[in-house]
Parts: sequence; structure tokens; C-alpha cells
Amino acid sequence: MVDSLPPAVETLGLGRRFGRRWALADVTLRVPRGVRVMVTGRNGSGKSTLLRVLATALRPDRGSARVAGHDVLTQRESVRRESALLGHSSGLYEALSALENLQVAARFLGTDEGPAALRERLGEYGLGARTEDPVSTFSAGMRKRLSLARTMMQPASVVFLDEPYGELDVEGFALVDGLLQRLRAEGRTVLMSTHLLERGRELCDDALALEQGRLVWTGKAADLPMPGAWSERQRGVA
Amino acid sequence: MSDTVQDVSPPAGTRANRRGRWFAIGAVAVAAVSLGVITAGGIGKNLVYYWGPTELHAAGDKAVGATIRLGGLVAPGSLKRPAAGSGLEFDVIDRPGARVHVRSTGVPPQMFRENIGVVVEGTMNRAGHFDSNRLMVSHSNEYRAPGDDPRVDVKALMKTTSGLEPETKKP
Amino acid sequence: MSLDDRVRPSSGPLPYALGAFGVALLLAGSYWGLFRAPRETFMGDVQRIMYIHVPTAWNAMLALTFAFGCALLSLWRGGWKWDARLEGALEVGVVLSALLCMQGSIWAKPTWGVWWDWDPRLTTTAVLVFAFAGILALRRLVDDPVRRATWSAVATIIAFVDVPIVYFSVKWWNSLHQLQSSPATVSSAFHLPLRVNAFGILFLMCGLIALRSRGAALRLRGELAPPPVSVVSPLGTAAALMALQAPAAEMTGQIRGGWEFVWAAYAVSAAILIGYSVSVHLRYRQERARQVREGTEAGA
Amino acid sequence: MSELMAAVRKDLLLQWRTRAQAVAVFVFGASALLLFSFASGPAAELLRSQAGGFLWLGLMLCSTLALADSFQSETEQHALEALLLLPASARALYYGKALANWLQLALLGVALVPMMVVLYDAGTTNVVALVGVILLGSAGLSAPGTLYAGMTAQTRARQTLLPLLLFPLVVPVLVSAVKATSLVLSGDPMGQAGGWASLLLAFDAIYWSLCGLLFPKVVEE
Repeated sequence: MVDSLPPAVETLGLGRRFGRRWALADVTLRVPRGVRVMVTGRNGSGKSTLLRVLATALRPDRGSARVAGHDVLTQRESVRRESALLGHSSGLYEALSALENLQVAARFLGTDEGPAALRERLGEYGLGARTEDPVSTFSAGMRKRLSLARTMMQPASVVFLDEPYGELDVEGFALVDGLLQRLRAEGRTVLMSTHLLERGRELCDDALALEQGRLVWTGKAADLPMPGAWSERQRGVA
Repeated sequence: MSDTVQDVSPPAGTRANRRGRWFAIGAVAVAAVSLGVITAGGIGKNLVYYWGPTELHAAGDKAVGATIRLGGLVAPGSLKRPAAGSGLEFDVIDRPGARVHVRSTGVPPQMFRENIGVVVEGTMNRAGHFDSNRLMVSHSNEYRAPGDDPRVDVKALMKTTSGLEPETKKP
Repeated sequence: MSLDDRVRPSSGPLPYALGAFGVALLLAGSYWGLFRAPRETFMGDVQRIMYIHVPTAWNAMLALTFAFGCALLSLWRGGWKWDARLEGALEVGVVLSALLCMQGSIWAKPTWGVWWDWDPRLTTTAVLVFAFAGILALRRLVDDPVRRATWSAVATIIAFVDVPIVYFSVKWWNSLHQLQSSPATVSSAFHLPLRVNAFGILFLMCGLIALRSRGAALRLRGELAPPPVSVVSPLGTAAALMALQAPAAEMTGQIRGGWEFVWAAYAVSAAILIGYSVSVHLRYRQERARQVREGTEAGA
Repeated sequence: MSELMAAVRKDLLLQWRTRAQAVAVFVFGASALLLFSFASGPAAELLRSQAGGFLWLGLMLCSTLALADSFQSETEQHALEALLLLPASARALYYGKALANWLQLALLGVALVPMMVVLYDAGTTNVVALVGVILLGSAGLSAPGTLYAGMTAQTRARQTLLPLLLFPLVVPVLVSAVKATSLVLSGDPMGQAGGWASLLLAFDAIYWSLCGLLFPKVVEE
């Protein structure tokens, strides 16, 4: 149904270095619209870097990437309008309350959601009882919920979720599961990094695996081998 | 590695949108105009680095007590060196002919002489004398070889103390 | 594979040739200024400091203006070569400005009777040294080359706004410092050494900037975190300056003697210019040696 | 424009929530004023004549703390980055922050005036002129200060780097502000205060336009 549109994500030889180390190297990738992609790999394999580069939070050092047809270097504004990122850092103001954090975002987004609507939104994410408390009093899981609520305020066609399940409780897992279903129903594209392979196989359509910043496996999420398998292959290549 | 892969260009500016460009033009214009006003405008003229005898007299009682700088020409024939101590006494004049008597305890540089521009720092006392503890010689921006013109041009020397020159302040 | 494709450090002996030519001009000009030019009527021999001081001033401003141009180009057009040149021009500009302050201070003592006066131009030049030295510090403390390039260019542009303030400060605050010296107010007998030295420092400066930029480009090519390289080694000038307190001589209306100040000014200038040139050369050699070492590693 | 309003509201709210830090900065400034008087001895006349200079030195020392604090909440959880990705205009974010910092520094300056009056016995009845000079001077501190604080907040050695870059830059602002303040405090026989104030205004115009132009380059990776 969205064939006429440019692919959600398209990269060519994408690379990013920190100091002398390439955190991401030579990633060439194409994600069609409306697909949910699981991004997996060990700690430090470049998952977060990939998502952050695609969301324009980091500049690439090499190669190119287009998100929804817009170049991440030269058309940053358009990419940002089309995408949303749930990052590793919460992106929240510790001194402000949950409600105020959403209000700040709403004002910049130009949405006319009033406090009542925002409170309702916080309720959906299980924060209804703590809307007026400063974020500095929140637990890690609650921050994650608030970040999620904030990320989902953006009308983005491509959503990058960096470890959405991290630090969440069982209810939180169900919340994220529901979100992924909803995004799928709305035809939005999701790139989600996670270590929960079983859950990812169930919820995602495609999967990709990174090892030392390189793309080592792509295919259907259901076919994703266990971590050892692609690592062996990588060693064989090297 | 694929040949089509290019390095990302170094800190090239992201393409500015039209509003950004207008802002840039506006900002540079504001900065340039302000810089122009500072450098070429008349703001600085009022901010003299030192006062001349005329201004000092005009200020009257207001000038008494505060640490100020007085600039002018050492009046010919006014230089005295009291026997006791290392002090100096001389008169400072400016073009309109106003005169202030200066008592200086500062060590004068070798260049010091009558008919040279000086700036002294100190306070005006109630008796109308200027007590100075710091004395500086203002050198002309003319550099003369011995053969050029041996005559000392008082007017040219006056120019070097142009801070007190009335023509820079009044038309 | 890395940024090599775009950073192409030049090679060849051109910087050394420029520097050598500059040094030759400086030697000739200074010889003329010290021993051949006539003595100035009022300042006497002390005025001979002008032959090194005024050319330093012109060229220091020129170097910082060049740095400003590099910053603009680096920020809006991009290109690592502009970043490398920015680094070279900034460092040479800071060294020349610092030297300028020292020479001015040595000249001020016999002329104004003080080592330092809070004269606007003197003061703003000192402020300029600190402003641009701060940017050099910034460059050393930022490891990411893109951020380093962007931030130092931004800081250079803002700091450069101070340069016209320096230049015009004589007009705002009617100062004790001489008005701008130009051939129009300087007797024609003094023109020759002034011009020769101006070109001497210009050529030396161009050679230094070229060599320093080449070292920076080499480092950029290696994409290494900038290691703490030793700056100009502290020169034993402070002690020499302390010994030069001139006794309050009798007032004659003219400065007699004062050769010690002239020698001090030229010695400080020579020491700093030579010391800095050697430091630039050594750092360049070091960088090149590292490139060769790592180049062979990568090739293996 | 609406983004600018959003940015200003955000920063004012942040400053209100972190007002305890601002109070601490004020106490720091007040103690600096107290220490300055020890540096120059108990000569009342000397202290009075230098009151303006001490006031601005105190405010400048405060400003590095206040400016660094203002970016603390932006960088600790990458909140500024999150706003940029919304997308919010970096320029609006800059001007919002610079305006809020201006307000904070001006309030700090005004709050330090009574300290100055008490400690140095230097007062004036021309309150409007004094507040005007404080507003102009703190504007000149806030615009470049916000830019450099945004830059150095992301570096090593940020505590050193911010004053190292900022202090030489604001010397013209400091000189004009001190001159204007001293003239307001101790009388102005030559009518120079206006000239210094217009000089301050010109510096402010340069910094506010130039830094706003350059800030987006600084925060974008």
C-alpha cells in the first residue's frame, strides 16, 4: 500500500567512528515502509549508534543514509519531522514534573494538547498517579515509561526504539507489546534494538544483527539464529 | 569496500532553509552596523582617556577628590625641580590656554622635557593643584631623522595629546 | 578508508624556502635598522625597536585575519584543509601577538617610563592573545575532529570581532599610545628597514603557517586524538628583562643610550621566532614519523 | 516565533525549579564582594571608588557558575538533543536560553547592589540608570556566555574552558559596564555614562546577533 513512497530507511556504506574506533562500519541496508525490524547484537556492537545516526542525533562519518527519502546530513529537519527516537538517555528534564516534560514537548511540536489530554496520555503509560512529581523522584522504569509517552507524541512515520523493554516491569512489557501492535496497525515503520530475541521473533517482521559495527545477518525475524551462530560466521569471514 | 561509498564531507554547513538565510543576513547586518557604529561612529569621542586643563576647570568641584588623568603640554618655562626629594612641579597647558599646576612625585622618563605631551594620574586638590604620582610621556607619532627638520613644531606635538584637543569634540 | 581521501597534506620544501627567505630579509633589515639607519631625533636609538615591533604588529594582525578567513571557509564551505590552516594561522598569530606585547613592553619602559600601561591598544592586544590562546586550548581538549573544527571556527569568528576593536581602540579612547604608524608619519629615512623587516616576517610567517598546517593536516589524516604536544619552551627572558631596570637618568628631553632595550627587544624577538620555528619543525617531523610508522602498519 | 515562546517558557520554568542553585550562586557572589573588600584594605574612599568594578567582577564570577548550571539540566539526560529531534529550532532554543540567562544575571546583579551599598558605602539615587546599566551589561555576558556554555558543557575540562573562552571575550563589555556603573555611582561631570551605555548596547547587538547565528553550528553533531 505504500510502494510509491521511498523506503523508510536506506543506507549505503554507513559508518561512524568514536576517536579511532569505528562504532559502525559499512552498513548498507534497506527497510521498506510499515515493517518492524529487530536490531540485535552484543553490547557495544553498534545498535544504539545505528539508531542514533538514523535519527540524526549523531552525524555519520562515512556513507549516506536516507530516512523516508530524506538525507540524514543535508535534510535533517525533514528526517526529524518523519522520525522519532526513544534513546538510551531519557531526554527528560529532571527538575520538571512528568506533566511539564510533556508540556514542553507539546509546545515545541505545536500540538494543542492541554493538561487534561496530557494527563490522560500519562495515565495510558501507567503514570497517572505521579503526573505532578519531578522526574528526579522517578525510578528507572518510570522514566522509561515517560520517555515512551514523549516519543509517541511525535507524529513520526519511522520510529526508532533503543531497548524499549529495558528496565520495565511485566506490565511495562505488555505496554510496549501493545505499542508495537498499534504502530504496525497504523502502518508505521519500527526499528527496535533489543536483547529479548524470543519476544523480537514474535513481534517483528525482519531482523538484523550487528557485530563490531558491521552488519552480519539480515532476514526474517523468525529465522534469526542464536547469537553464537552469526558470531562464528563473522569469525569465519575475518 | 564499495567504490560508491564516499566519506562524509567535513564540517560543511547543512543547507540553510530560506528563513535561516534571511536570519543570517539580518544577523550579519546587525553585527556589521553595530561594529561600524563602534569603530566609525561618534560614541568613542566622548570617552576621553584623559582630561585637558580646560575640561578639568570646567568640571569644578566635581573633579576634586576622584582619581583622574590629566593630559596636556608641559608649559615652556614652568618646569621646576625642588631641591628636596625627587618631586617635580610644572604647568600643563592645552590649546585654549588653560593651565593646571601639577605636583608630581612620579619618576619622569628620560624623554621628559618642556614642550612635550604628558599624561599625569592623580587627584585634584581643593587648592587647585593637581597631585600626581604617575607621569607618562606621550610620544608623537612622527619619527624624525636628524636632517629632516630640527625645529620643534609645537602644534604637531599638540596633536599627540589629541584627547584634549577641543576640535575632536566640538565642530 | 578513513578521511585520507580528503586530507592531502602538501609536501616539498616550500615552507622551508619561505622561512629561509624571510629570515634572510629579517637579518638584512635588522642590520640596516640597527647600524645603518639614522638615529631618531628624540627617541634616539630606542626607536630602532620600531623596525621589529611594527612589522610584528602588522603580521600578527594579518595572521589572525587569515585565521578568521579560514574559520569562515571551514564553517560554511567545509574542507579539512581550512581546518588545518586555521590551526596553523591561530597558533602563529598567538605567538606573534604575544611577541608583540613583549616588544611593546620593552619599548614602553624607556619611552613612557613604565613597562606596562593600561593603554587600550596594548591591553586589547593582550586580551587578544588570551582569547585566541583559549581557542588553541579548546582545540586540544576536543577529540572529535568535526566538533573541534566547528567549535574552534565558531570561537575564532567571535574572537575576531575583537580585532577591529583593537585596531580602532586608538580612536575611541584617546590613548597614550602612538597613533598608527604608517610611512606618512615616519621619516623616509626609516622606511627601508621597516619594509624589509615587514616582508621578512611576512615570509617567515607564511612558511610557519604552511608547515604548521601541514602538521595539522597530517594529524587529521591519522585522525588521532591530539596528544599534548609541548608548546614553545619557556624562554629565559623574564630574568633578562628584570635586569634591565633603567636608572632614572637626568632629564635631557632626549633618550640617550638605551641600546640595552634595543638589544633586549631584538633578542626576545629572535629567541621566540627561532624557538617557535624549531618547535613547529620538530612537531612536523614527529607527526610525519608517526604517519610513516602507522602507514607501514596499515599496509602490512 | 511560537518556538521561541516555547523555549523561553521552558527555560524560565527550569530556572524557577532550580532556584535553589541561583540562590547559592548569589551567596557566592555576595561572599566574593566581601572578599574583594579585604583585598583592598579598609580604606572607605578606595572601596567606594572601586565599587562598580567589584560589582561587575562579582557578577562575572557568578555568571560562569550560573551559565554552566543552565546547561547542566540540558546535558545530563540529553534533554536538549531530545528537543532538537522533535524537531525544535536550535536558534529558538538558543534565544530562549540566552533570554532566561539574561534575566537571571540581571536579577543577580540587582540583588548584589544592596550588598555593594552596605559593604562599600557606594549608593546612588539614580536607580533607573543603575538598573539600565546592569541590564545592558548582563545582556552582554549572557549572549556569548550561553553559546560557550553550550559548547563547553560537552567537553572535558568544562569548568576551566568556559571562563578561559568567555573572560577575554567579555572584556569590552566589562570595561564599559564598569565605567558606566562607576559614573552612575560617583557622579558624571563629563556626561560620559551615556556614551559607555551606547557602547554596551552596540556590543550587545553584535553578540546577540552573531551568537544566535553560530549556536546551531555548535549543538548539531
